[in-house]
Amino acid sequence: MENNVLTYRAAGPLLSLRRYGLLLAFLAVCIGLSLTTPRFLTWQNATIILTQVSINALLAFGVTFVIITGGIDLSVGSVVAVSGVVAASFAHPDTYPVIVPVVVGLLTGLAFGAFNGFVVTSSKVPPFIVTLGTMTIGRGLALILSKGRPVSNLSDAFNFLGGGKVLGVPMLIWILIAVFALCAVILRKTVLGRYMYAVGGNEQASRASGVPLRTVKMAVYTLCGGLAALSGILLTSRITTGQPNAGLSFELDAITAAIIGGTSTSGGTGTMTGTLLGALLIGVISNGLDLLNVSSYYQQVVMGVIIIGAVVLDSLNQTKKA
Amino acid sequence: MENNVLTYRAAGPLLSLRRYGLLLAFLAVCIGLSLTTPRFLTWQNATIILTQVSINALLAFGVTFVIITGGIDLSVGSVVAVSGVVAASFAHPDTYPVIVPVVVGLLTGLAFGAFNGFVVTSSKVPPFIVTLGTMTIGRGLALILSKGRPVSNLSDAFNFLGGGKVLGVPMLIWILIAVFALCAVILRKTVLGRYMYAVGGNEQASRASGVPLRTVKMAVYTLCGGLAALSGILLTSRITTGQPNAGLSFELDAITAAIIGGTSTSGGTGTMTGTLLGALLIGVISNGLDLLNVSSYYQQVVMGVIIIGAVVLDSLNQTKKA
Amino acid sequence: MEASQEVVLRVRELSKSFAGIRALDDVQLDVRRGEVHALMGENGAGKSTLMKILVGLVTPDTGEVWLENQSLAGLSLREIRDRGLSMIHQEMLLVPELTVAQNLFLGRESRLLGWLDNRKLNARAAEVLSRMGLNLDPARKARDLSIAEMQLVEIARAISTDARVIIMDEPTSALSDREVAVLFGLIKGLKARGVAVIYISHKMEEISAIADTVTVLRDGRYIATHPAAELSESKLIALMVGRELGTLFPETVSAAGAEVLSVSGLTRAGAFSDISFAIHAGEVLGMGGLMGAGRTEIARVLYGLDQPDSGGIRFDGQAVRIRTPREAIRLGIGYVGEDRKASGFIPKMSVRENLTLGSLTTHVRKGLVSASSEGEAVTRMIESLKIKASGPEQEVVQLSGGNQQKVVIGKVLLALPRLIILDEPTRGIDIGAKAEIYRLIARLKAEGCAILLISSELPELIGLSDRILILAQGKQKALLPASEASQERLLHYAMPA
Amino acid sequence: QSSEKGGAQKLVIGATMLSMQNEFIVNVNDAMAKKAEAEGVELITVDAERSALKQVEQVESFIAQHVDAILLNPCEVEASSPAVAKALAAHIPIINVNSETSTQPTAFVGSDDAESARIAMKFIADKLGGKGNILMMQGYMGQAAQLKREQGAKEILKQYPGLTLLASQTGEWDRAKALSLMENWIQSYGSKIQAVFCQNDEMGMGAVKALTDAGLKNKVIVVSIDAIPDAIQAVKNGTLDATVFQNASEQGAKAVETAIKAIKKQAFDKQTLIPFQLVTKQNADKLPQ
Ligand SMILES: Nc1ncnc2c1ncn2[C@@H]1O[C@H](COP(=O)(O)OP(=O)(O)OP(=O)(O)O)[C@@H](O)[C@H]1O
Ligand SMILES: Nc1ncnc2c1ncn2[C@@H]1O[C@H](COP(=O)(O)OP(=O)(O)OP(=O)(O)O)[C@@H](O)[C@H]1O
Ligand SMILES: [Mg+2]
Ligand SMILES: [Mg+2]
Repeated sequence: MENNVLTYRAAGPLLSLRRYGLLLAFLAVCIGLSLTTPRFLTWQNATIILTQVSINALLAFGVTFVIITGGIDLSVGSVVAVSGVVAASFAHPDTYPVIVPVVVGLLTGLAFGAFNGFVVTSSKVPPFIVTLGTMTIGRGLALILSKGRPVSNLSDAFNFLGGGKVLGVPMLIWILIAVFALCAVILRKTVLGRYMYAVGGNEQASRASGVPLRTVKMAVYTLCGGLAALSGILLTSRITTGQPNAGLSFELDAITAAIIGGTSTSGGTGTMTGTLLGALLIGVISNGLDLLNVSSYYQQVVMGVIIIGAVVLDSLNQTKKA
Repeated sequence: MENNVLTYRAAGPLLSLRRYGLLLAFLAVCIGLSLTTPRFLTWQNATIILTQVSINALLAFGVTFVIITGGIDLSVGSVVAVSGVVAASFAHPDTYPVIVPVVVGLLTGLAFGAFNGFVVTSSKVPPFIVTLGTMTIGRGLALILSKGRPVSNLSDAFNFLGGGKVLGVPMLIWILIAVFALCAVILRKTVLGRYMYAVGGNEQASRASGVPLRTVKMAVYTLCGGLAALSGILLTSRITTGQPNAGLSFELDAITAAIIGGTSTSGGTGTMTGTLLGALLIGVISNGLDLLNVSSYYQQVVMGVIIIGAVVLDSLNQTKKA
Repeated sequence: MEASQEVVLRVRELSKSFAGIRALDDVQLDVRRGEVHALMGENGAGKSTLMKILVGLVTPDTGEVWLENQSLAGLSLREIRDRGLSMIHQEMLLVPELTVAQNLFLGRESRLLGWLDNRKLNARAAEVLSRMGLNLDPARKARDLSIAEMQLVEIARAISTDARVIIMDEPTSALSDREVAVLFGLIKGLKARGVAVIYISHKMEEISAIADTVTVLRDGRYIATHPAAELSESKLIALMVGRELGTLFPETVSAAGAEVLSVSGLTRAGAFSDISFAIHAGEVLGMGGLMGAGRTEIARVLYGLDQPDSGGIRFDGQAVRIRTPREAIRLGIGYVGEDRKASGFIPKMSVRENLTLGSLTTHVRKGLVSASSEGEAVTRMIESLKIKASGPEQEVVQLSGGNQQKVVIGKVLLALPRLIILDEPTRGIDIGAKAEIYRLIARLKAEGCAILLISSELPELIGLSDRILILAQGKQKALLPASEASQERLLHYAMPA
Repeated sequence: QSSEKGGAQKLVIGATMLSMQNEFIVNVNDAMAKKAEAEGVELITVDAERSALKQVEQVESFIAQHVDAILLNPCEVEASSPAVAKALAAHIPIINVNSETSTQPTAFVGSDDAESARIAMKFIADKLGGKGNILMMQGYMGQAAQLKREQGAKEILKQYPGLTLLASQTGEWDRAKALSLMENWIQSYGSKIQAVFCQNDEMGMGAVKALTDAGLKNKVIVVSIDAIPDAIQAVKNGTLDATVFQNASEQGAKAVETAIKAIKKQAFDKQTLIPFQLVTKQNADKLPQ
């Protein structure tokens, strides 16, 4: 407790990764795959993995916010579908400029998020039930709005969002990078981010300290809804169709990425870097298993084993340091 | 604070229900349905609802144990599939007596549960990830074992388990009642049950009080695996085939029933009566929507709204009393 | 500076009930500028509830609060704080995942979307802490702090606001004398600046040391307000308890029997080293030292919560290895920890369930827990410890702090231990309950139980122990009979070299 | 592309399948694998798990791996189309198997889903003499097969004004869900029910089970699609009235055949339609394999 310890771990870099174990596990998987198949470590394959990961990563960022405050959001998969369908309905060629479907789609997701936040903050209903309810409602609305049929024939400008490239790099990757940076900044550098950790770490203490619980919770659910909508719009653009049954069980993948990345379901911990790494790990494994032509049944077994294994490795590493 | 208050709510009856609000919500839904369709309140329909609810309720009982200790089990749906497929493989006519598929199926589920328990207690990997891993592994194994095809041609004795009737009442209902009673007794009347609440309520304090954490956690996951296997065997028997893709997303329904029933995901609270009521509520709504022939799209919206509504009603009631 | 006559905080006709329990009943309070106003009362008298109403954490059923003649009704926590009311919470409300600095300024960041600079925050925190004479690394996470350190952070947080009234709800419950002295210095400074302090404590000597005025609550009702100087300790106790209390420390005879436990050369790196002592049946061995001396660490090792690096433990003459608390309980060791919230009780469980948690297996009949056997034990323990609860089914989290402590002790007693380790057993306990616990210790001793008593209250240590072991910085400094111990002498040994 | 490196190099064909948890699709894939082995071609199979997005990604992966041809068993008409476009842009032949996409592939091998529903519904209409009450059990809502089969069924219903559609709900392709749904329908409509059309055999089996349990089976006609072994057996036993046979092995084999021809730049049929066959008690024993 001398004075010099004051500098120890002081400010913490923006992208601090507390879980070197996870990085290690990730690298181990990557090295393993590079050794077994020459097709893995290519520029083209890296681009493909990042593109594939991006949709899930965006959802996982949103879910990370929510889980850090001690909540949960099961509705993101359905929000992907609704906002995708809504955006698609406004994205037919020669109707509206491309900004319209994007804005309308985002508003749809924000509305869902705000609704989740509203019910969670103004009742005692657990977030699990609230968002499960909106998950079901969202899926139903997507089907109603689209009459159960894919909404297709979308403008080129709209399809560019999720399918185009800028400077040779897919749009999805640019968006992934930008959104990641934004989310990391919110979490680590703003008061809102600090409050998220506080609320999830000890709600009572936060309340006693004058942290505006309601505002913080409204913010995280709304943010999460917005990110899900973004994800839905990009997905729609990438497959050039608004699909009422898009995003099925995406919520599970997103939550998994966050938790692999070190976000605790009991709240109060988690980083965007961890979540990104979690999403990448899942993406790399699934890409690698396809490259190795592992039969689809065995893929599931291997996927399960690797996920548990990676997190075991990570936790061993944490224990040693603790 | 007089002495006579000592008797207040003393030992608590076996089937105590702390959440009258939920019962109210349930009754409200039932009365609503009785008024709109005369076919709802019939003996036959009641039997059908109970039969339909039983599979989910058995899973939900197991999950309730796990959640009370502060854990989670996502693998139950997959365990339904694996143990169903395994049981079916031993249930062809003129091969083994009916006890064999039942025992082998149960052992499969218990093994999965024990594996979950083992990894959870001997590593720091969050239960969410462990059971997500076994969920994927289990699904893969079910597909591998069945080569992706339903296992059919089962003996009549086996098909009786989930399809037969005794004294005019379907076997499934008898089993539901028996298992419910057993689980309620475990939870409320045994040392193990008390320890479950303790572990979920404050793990550190439980350890300091001499509660064998490891044993308790092993027990709940194994129990949960066993109940999932029972559920899988009964489902297989009911539809007279072992289906590798049976039980998809059953975990979500089971967890929902438990949480609607008042089990908190943060551990330490929950009752079997609540979970049963939660499962019944879901079952009644889904039965009612079919009876009323609500369109599939709108069914989802209505289901979501009613679930949130019921729990809001329940929570209002709790607030008033607190 | 003398307290002025100007009332800064006025409370009238305040009432509050929780689920049928009347916590406050028509309470009044007047706090003047620059005074230290002590609020006294037994456990569960309603002190914390009253304070929580003042800062807006709890909404009253009826009644009103005025700060400088402005009503606080309907204001949010933030608004009340901005008007100059801050509080040190009894429960130590820190966010475990945040650092000391982040906790210090939590809720006081400028805007919701403001930019955070952790470096600046740490620097500011370091300045605040050093101005108060506290040696704490602002970058440490709250979860890694000892409870004493948590309490210091709470204090620093309340004092660093520009409050006009600071509420201190048992601020010294986890502190040893040295830190208490620091706090008292700070309070004097606050008084000099005209800040009023509402001070809650169960330590009588603190009241006489710093209080100007004393208000007494009993069973949620306002009893009286007097200048501190006009109140003798016995009169104050009579007001609080509603009757006269006999001697605090019961007479006991030393009748040490066979050796129950002995340790030799016990070492755990970073916490303590080379500790050797023995405890006998019917003996109280006191363990003293300053905060962080390593006493709790020794207790944890004896109870199987941590493992020693070297050294031996013998129980009943047999060399033993205690790997888990379960094994310790089987041997006959009971432990009442210093951090009752973290490791003492299960908040959502009832008084009954908590009491029998450590001895549940003894109530099993035909594989099931017998409600009658359990109920009987629980009723007996509630009566014998005078636990104040609406009944055995009340959740422990709803009890007042002192009654929670009694539940924890009751739980340990029901397991019928032969050696009891009591780590700060009277922390946050009112004077009446304290006397009861002292009598309980005497009774256990008479029944042949061996007791290891860890306490930072020297009078308690001297008054109850047969022998006293003093530690400083993890090293054994002295082991002397209580008859030879004085406060000065113990302090002398306890001071770090 | 490895094909240009001469005959010594083994040809590689990538196949992305709608769902390897569906028995019919598994059969198609088995036929592909068998044919590929016979032809000395390497077949890489991946499972899209009914997700069009995943399917697009898998095709991207195939392109990055420079496979020689792609077999696409589409999840969706529209949403799987980008996969076709990408393969064509990369000059890799892509053959759609079993169902269509809106973008034209190199070739198509399969049958028209709507046609199977027409055949099934027609059977019901004939059995009922063009008059009666029908229930329709749908697949997972919004999926291509559900939409197509619904469309086919509705076409026939329009032709027979005497047929009344009492209700149509989803059984999500699942036997257990179908069983519950049928139980609930029996509560609602009881003896009014004269026929049930299920969009796949799994649901058909569930409906049969519920009707048998309720003692109504001999009063109600049940017809479904796919001709999985369980369904054929049920038709033989007389519990299921009819199913519609889709020749999985021929689809799989023809698809691989066409792909190899396309790689080798030989002449191939742009469209191979494999006809459906109604399976009833009369012809249930005479199906291929
Ligand atoms: N949230 C709550 N729910 C129910 N009862 C409560 C709650 N909070 C306090 N009480 C009850 O109100 C009474 C007053 O409690 P309070 O905490 O104010 O006592 P206190 O005077 O601060 O005691 P201590 O000295 O032990 O801290 C107690 O009987 C307690 O059980
Ligand atoms: N959770 C912890 N993490 C890190 N160090 C700790 C922790 N708890 C205690 N320590 C350190 O271990 C040493 C012994 O502390 P311990 O709590 O045993 O002392 P003590 O004599 O019981 O004092 P107290 O009066 O605080 O109970 C101290 O240096 C303390 O800082
Ligand atoms: Mg208090
Ligand atoms: Mg201590």
